[in-house]
Amino acid sequence: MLAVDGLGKAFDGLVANRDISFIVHHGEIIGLIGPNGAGKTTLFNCLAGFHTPTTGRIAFEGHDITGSTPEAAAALGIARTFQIVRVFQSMTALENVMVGAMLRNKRVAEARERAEDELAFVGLSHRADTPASDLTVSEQKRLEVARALATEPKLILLDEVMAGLNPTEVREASALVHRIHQRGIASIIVEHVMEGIMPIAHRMLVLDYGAKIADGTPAEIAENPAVIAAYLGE
Amino acid sequence: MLQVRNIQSSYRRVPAIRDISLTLNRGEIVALVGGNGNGKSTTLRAVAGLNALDGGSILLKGQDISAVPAHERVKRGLVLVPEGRRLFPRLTVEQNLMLGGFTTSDAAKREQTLQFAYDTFTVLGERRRQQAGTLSGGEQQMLAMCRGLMSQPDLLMLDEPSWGVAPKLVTRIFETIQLIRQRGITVLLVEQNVHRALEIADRGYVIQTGRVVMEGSGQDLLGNDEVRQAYLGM
Amino acid sequence: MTADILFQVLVSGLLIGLIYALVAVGLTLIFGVMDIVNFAHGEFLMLGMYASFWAFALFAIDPIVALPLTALLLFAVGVIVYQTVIRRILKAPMLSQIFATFGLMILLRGLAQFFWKPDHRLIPHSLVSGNVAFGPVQFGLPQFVAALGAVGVTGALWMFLHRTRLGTALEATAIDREAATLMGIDGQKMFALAWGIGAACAGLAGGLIATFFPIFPEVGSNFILIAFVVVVLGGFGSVTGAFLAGIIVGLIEVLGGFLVGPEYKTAIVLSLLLIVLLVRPRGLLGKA
Amino acid sequence: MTTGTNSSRKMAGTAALLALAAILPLAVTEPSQQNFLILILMGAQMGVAWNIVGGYAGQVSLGHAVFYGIGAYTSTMLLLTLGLTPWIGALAGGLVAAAFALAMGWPCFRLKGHYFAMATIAVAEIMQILVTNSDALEGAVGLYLPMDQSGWGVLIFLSKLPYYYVILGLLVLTVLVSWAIERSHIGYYFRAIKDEPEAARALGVSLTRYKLIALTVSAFLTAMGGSFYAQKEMFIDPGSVFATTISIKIALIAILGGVGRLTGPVLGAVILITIEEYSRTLFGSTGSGTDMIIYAAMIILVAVFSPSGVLGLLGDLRRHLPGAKPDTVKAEKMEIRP
Amino acid sequence: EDEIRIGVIYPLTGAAASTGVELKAAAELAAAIVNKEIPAPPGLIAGVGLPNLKGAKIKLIFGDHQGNPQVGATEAERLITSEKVVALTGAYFSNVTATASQVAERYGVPFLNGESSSASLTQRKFKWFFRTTPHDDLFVGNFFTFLGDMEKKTGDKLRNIALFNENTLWGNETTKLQVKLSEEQKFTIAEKILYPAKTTQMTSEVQRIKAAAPAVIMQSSYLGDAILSMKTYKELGFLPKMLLANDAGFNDSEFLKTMGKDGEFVISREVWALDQAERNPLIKQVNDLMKQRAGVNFNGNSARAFTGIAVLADALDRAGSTKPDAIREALQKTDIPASGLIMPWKGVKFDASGQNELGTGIIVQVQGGQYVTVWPFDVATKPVVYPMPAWDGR
Ligand SMILES: Nc1ncnc2c1ncn2[C@@H]1O[C@H](COP(=O)(O)OP(=O)(O)OP(=O)(O)O)[C@@H](O)[C@H]1O
Ligand SMILES: Nc1ncnc2c1ncn2[C@@H]1O[C@H](COP(=O)(O)OP(=O)(O)OP(=O)(O)O)[C@@H](O)[C@H]1O
Ligand SMILES: [Mg+2]
Ligand SMILES: [Mg+2]
Repeated sequence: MLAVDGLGKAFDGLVANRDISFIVHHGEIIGLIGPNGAGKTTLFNCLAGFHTPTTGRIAFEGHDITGSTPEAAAALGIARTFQIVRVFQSMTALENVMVGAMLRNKRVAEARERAEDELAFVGLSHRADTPASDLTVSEQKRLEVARALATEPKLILLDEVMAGLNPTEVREASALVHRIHQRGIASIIVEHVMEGIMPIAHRMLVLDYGAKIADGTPAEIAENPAVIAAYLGE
Repeated sequence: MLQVRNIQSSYRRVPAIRDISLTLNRGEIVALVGGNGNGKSTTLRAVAGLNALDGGSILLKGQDISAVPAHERVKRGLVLVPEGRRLFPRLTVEQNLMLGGFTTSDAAKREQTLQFAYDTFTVLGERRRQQAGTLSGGEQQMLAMCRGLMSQPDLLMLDEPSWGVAPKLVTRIFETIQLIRQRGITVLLVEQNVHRALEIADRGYVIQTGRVVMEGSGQDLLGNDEVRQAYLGM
Repeated sequence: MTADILFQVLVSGLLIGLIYALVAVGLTLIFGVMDIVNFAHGEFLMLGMYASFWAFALFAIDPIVALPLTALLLFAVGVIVYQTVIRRILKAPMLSQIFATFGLMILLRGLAQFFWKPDHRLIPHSLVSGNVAFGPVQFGLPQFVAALGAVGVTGALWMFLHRTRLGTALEATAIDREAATLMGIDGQKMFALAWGIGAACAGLAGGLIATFFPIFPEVGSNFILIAFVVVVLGGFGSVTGAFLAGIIVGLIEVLGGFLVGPEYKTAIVLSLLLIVLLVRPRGLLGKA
Repeated sequence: MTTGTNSSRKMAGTAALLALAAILPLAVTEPSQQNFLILILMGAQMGVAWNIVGGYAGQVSLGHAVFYGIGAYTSTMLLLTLGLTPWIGALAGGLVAAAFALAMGWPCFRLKGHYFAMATIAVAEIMQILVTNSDALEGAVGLYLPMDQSGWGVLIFLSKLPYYYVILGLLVLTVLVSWAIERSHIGYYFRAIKDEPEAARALGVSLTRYKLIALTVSAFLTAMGGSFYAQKEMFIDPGSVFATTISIKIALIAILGGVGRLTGPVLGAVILITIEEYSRTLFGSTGSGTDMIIYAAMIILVAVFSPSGVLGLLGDLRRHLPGAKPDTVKAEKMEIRP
Repeated sequence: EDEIRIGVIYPLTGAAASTGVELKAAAELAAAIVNKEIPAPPGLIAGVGLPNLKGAKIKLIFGDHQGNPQVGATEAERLITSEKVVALTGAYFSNVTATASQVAERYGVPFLNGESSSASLTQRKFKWFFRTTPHDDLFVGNFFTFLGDMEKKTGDKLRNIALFNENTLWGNETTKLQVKLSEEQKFTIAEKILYPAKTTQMTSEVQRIKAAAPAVIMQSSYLGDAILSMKTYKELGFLPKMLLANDAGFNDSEFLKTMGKDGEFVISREVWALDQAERNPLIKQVNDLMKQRAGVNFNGNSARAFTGIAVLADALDRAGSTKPDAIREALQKTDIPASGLIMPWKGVKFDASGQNELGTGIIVQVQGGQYVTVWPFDVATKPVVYPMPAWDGR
């Protein structure tokens, strides 16, 4: 469904992504890992239309979406969360998700129903009427997931949704990703928390200094000497 | 060194910590663990003076500092390295460090600590003129800790130093914490990486919904079934 | 247009531009440190002018000699304004802050009218009156001294911000107040300092301008729009940017007024601002 | 926005308020008092219109006088040159202003925060200069409306009452538009854009489109207010309809009442216009600036003591009256920087 | 009745407050004289008081229009309907006079304007609007006549002129007239500038004028700009043979006080000058009263404000009633001889449009720190100093 070919992105001089190619199939869970500053978030930004790639092409469901806008990407079915949470502070949790739901259905009442479902899906129903600014950071991250899901995406990009979670919570988060997969939605997940991502990912991509240095199953990656040297250590 | 007695604190009248008491002896590493949103950061912020107390008191070296403003507490040797590092991104590495030593009037002493920082973390020395915001995540964390050291603290509080750091660098961070203790500085550590935190800690406290629910030596807590289940995912 | 005239126009533009820069640096400093747009900045300028006027009228102190005094006085005004009003609206939304400083603007005008009457005043002669001629190019000595003062003050401000510990602390407070607190920096003190320095800059500008400009309660309104344009063009919060932008605005205004027609001089400057913003949405040297 | 009972209670309150407004001039018969009421309604109408873009969508325009002026000039020119009734003239003014909003919003919306605000001031100031120097529009001399006509056709009246009802109607229209927007998906999108524009984009919200909608609707309604001004004062010149002081006053009204709330600007207008008029009539004749001092002191007090507008203050009071105590350290936005 | 309320609208705050406050003082002096609180010099029309109204007193109710036309209208409305004034006067700024008088027109309340000079004000076919001061048509016409007279007298050519006017209603109308008259009378306009009022610098303006090298500058400026422009002329070392100012800022009491020597030799159109006391002793006598009361001399503006109230009081007295119609009728029948005024006019008598047809202008020049009358030659007290002496030759 998603084909990235020779993607590169430079910020005046600084190359954040270079010559990255990979493919994502329907419903796949892809783990995206790499050291800090390797270019993971930048890659997300290119996929979701927030940055225009300097080189290369991105195709999604047969459309060339290279350099498209975030709005267009969202309309085509690419949803994302943000590494630094960006919830709508002045709205309640439910209203946050309603904004997402309105992409497919502008009617307020129907968007509300849809949003209630998604809140339940991520386990935030009890917080529906809480102002988003009063949620904990991890709840806000989940809220972002619900909001993204409400846009009925085909592909969801999750940027460090597990950061700062304790092991129990990490397992819950993994389970959530798995349920998203069961809905037939593909996901690409940026994580530093290996315990969270390794068990569920179908495939892992590893970036270092902006370039893809490995692509394979979690098991392969864990053994890959380049990945160990650049990232995993030990 | 530090005595925290039944403190309470809240955000917009919603209590975040309800009853926290801690004792730190000189030269100890004490870990504070607990799930997301249970009030660990709030505790550190309250001790640092960033959040107002609704009740309770804080004694530093036997003196009640509950009413002392945050910036004064730094002068008295109580320093917090906050969650998310909070560097001054557009200032240089060196300027950041110099600001860390803002309260130290002794220039020679400042210079000495600066040298320690540059010796311990050669990267920082190499990049002293680089803008702090352009460092990699791990480097930023090193810088944040060194900046905290610059004011010659007696007690250093670290809020999730391994947050968002690539696995390879996490080991390095924990080594550094032990190095800091070797300089005679007492450390209060908040970590999601409960396992490693308790490994290096002399003692630990477990916080749940704003209350201390358990305390003990690091090893005891690591061996405790409840803790293992709730926070270590075992 | 002959070379002589062109040269004259450019010199005039440069001189007035430097003065704009001086008026604007204080404004941009306050903004840079605390994200507050001070609508009352023109009134600080007005107070500076009156301070010079009264020093002259009551004690026969020349405005140039009185400059340190004026600066000190306005520093105090800035700190008082901070302590009484601004400190209370630090956490308020941007709009309420606009509201408060707008109120302050009217208040200071009203007070000036109340205490000093709405009359126009002028300092009839000062150490620096008279003209200077360089060949065909002429300009007033007061303007020249004011321009020199602008360079000096901006330079000193820059050195302070970038080369002293206190300056760096101010900058740190600007970037992240809470983090600065964790360095042992008293944010309140820094904010008060920013207002003090910002107002003192306006005071110095006032003292220098008072040597050649009429003084009246509403005089701030003559300068405030241009000061805003300069701050925005330079990039909110950038002292260097304001300095540069001041010169550009002065040159464009005088040159544009001369070539196109004075009735359009302000429109030309504003259009320049819009064009620059379209290309650089954060002004020339604005920080992200 | 909220539950059914709440909104129906709101509706009832609004209806009662409207009824009160409709019969008010029967009690207040003195023309200068009626004039005072009209000024309040005019201020409220401008504030509510501004609130659409400045409050809901969070795009702080300090150049709304440009729309006000366009409205005033369009309807007046049409009346003077073509004899066109202001009923249509005001609509035409709204359309011209809306078109202008589209043209100016396109580039200006690339700017954020204070830069945007400043750009709007610049646009309005430029427009004022251009009109001042336009011979076709009589430049600085201004335009007079015909004094020898009156009636509903030309919307000129000898008494205040008709003006009162016209502006009341316009205010109701403006509030209705604003209310409809608030309840629809557009209102949600506006607030999303205000809070986190990037996140809104990720959810498929086109920033440009929705900001333009906000500005255009707001401009249209503001221009109608401008047409009304011309009809009421019967003389316009660039300084009295394009001035930045008008833009700022419009924003102040909304801020004072409470930004982003439907009835905020109405309350704001009541308070601001009252302060303005009474400080001037009570103290203005001294010539010593006392009226300005009092007016300014009130503004500062309001800004200091109810930073989120009077509605915000009322809300706070209601919520926290029992044992209320102010936060000493406000929860700063917890921002985690990578 | 014993109190007759008159509404007076002036800019008492804002940019023109200094003028407004002066006007207010003059109006108050006139009221005090009418009310016989101050003994009046014999012959002064206002000194008669209001015998036909059984010695009623007039009470001035002031309104502050802040330089804003809408506020002017609001104040007019308030004064008429809630303060119940029987007549209005003011408002100095022509555009505010425009809106305020419209309100008066609608309510059928007499509006006597003493000091707004926009010609269009009396071209509106208003029933209730009267103006004592001559308007810009006359003033601008006087300029050209004066220039013609000067050419004859000196033998110099003064045909090359620069127009330098501020860009509001007043400056605009003046410019239009000047352009029209120049064409009719074969003057060449070397440069025409409409500058934005309240500016920070006038270098570009003065540069342009300097480059055009006119013999005469005709300038309309309010006070702040008048001062700034003079400073800029000097700074750029420029001086025409003659600087013909259109009253306002150049005739403000503050102008000479602040400019000192640098304000010398400016020639300005006026409606009033202290040296006219030589011909009309009332001028000095009333000026002394003003000086006593307010500490300043009259100037053209305040003398006209004074006269406005005096004329209104005269009409009130003759009306013998405070009914609007009666006052209006009395105003229409006004016929005050020159000897009853402190103005160098031929008298006050309104034509059908409400304009005083007996008003005249004089031209004064700053000489030795005083405004002295230099034209018309038959009423001049001093000869014109021509050309203006160079800046350093003073
Ligand atoms: N808008 C931008 N302008 C300039 N440089 C940028 C921008 N965004 C990212 N970068 C740079 O690109 C590089 C890659 O950053 P990116 O955020 O993609 O890394 P990451 O892999 O997500 O790291 P982390 O794990 O710390 O989140 C970094 O050096 C960063 O500073
Ligand atoms: N700025 C804030 N505004 C409002 N509530 C807040 C704020 N910061 C924290 N809270 C609330 O206070 C409680 C404690 O939060 P705190 O950040 O101290 O937890 P923590 O244990 O550090 O969690 P984490 O592991 O996520 O860092 C949570 O319920 C949270 O929602
Ligand atoms: Mg990232
Ligand atoms: Mg925390």
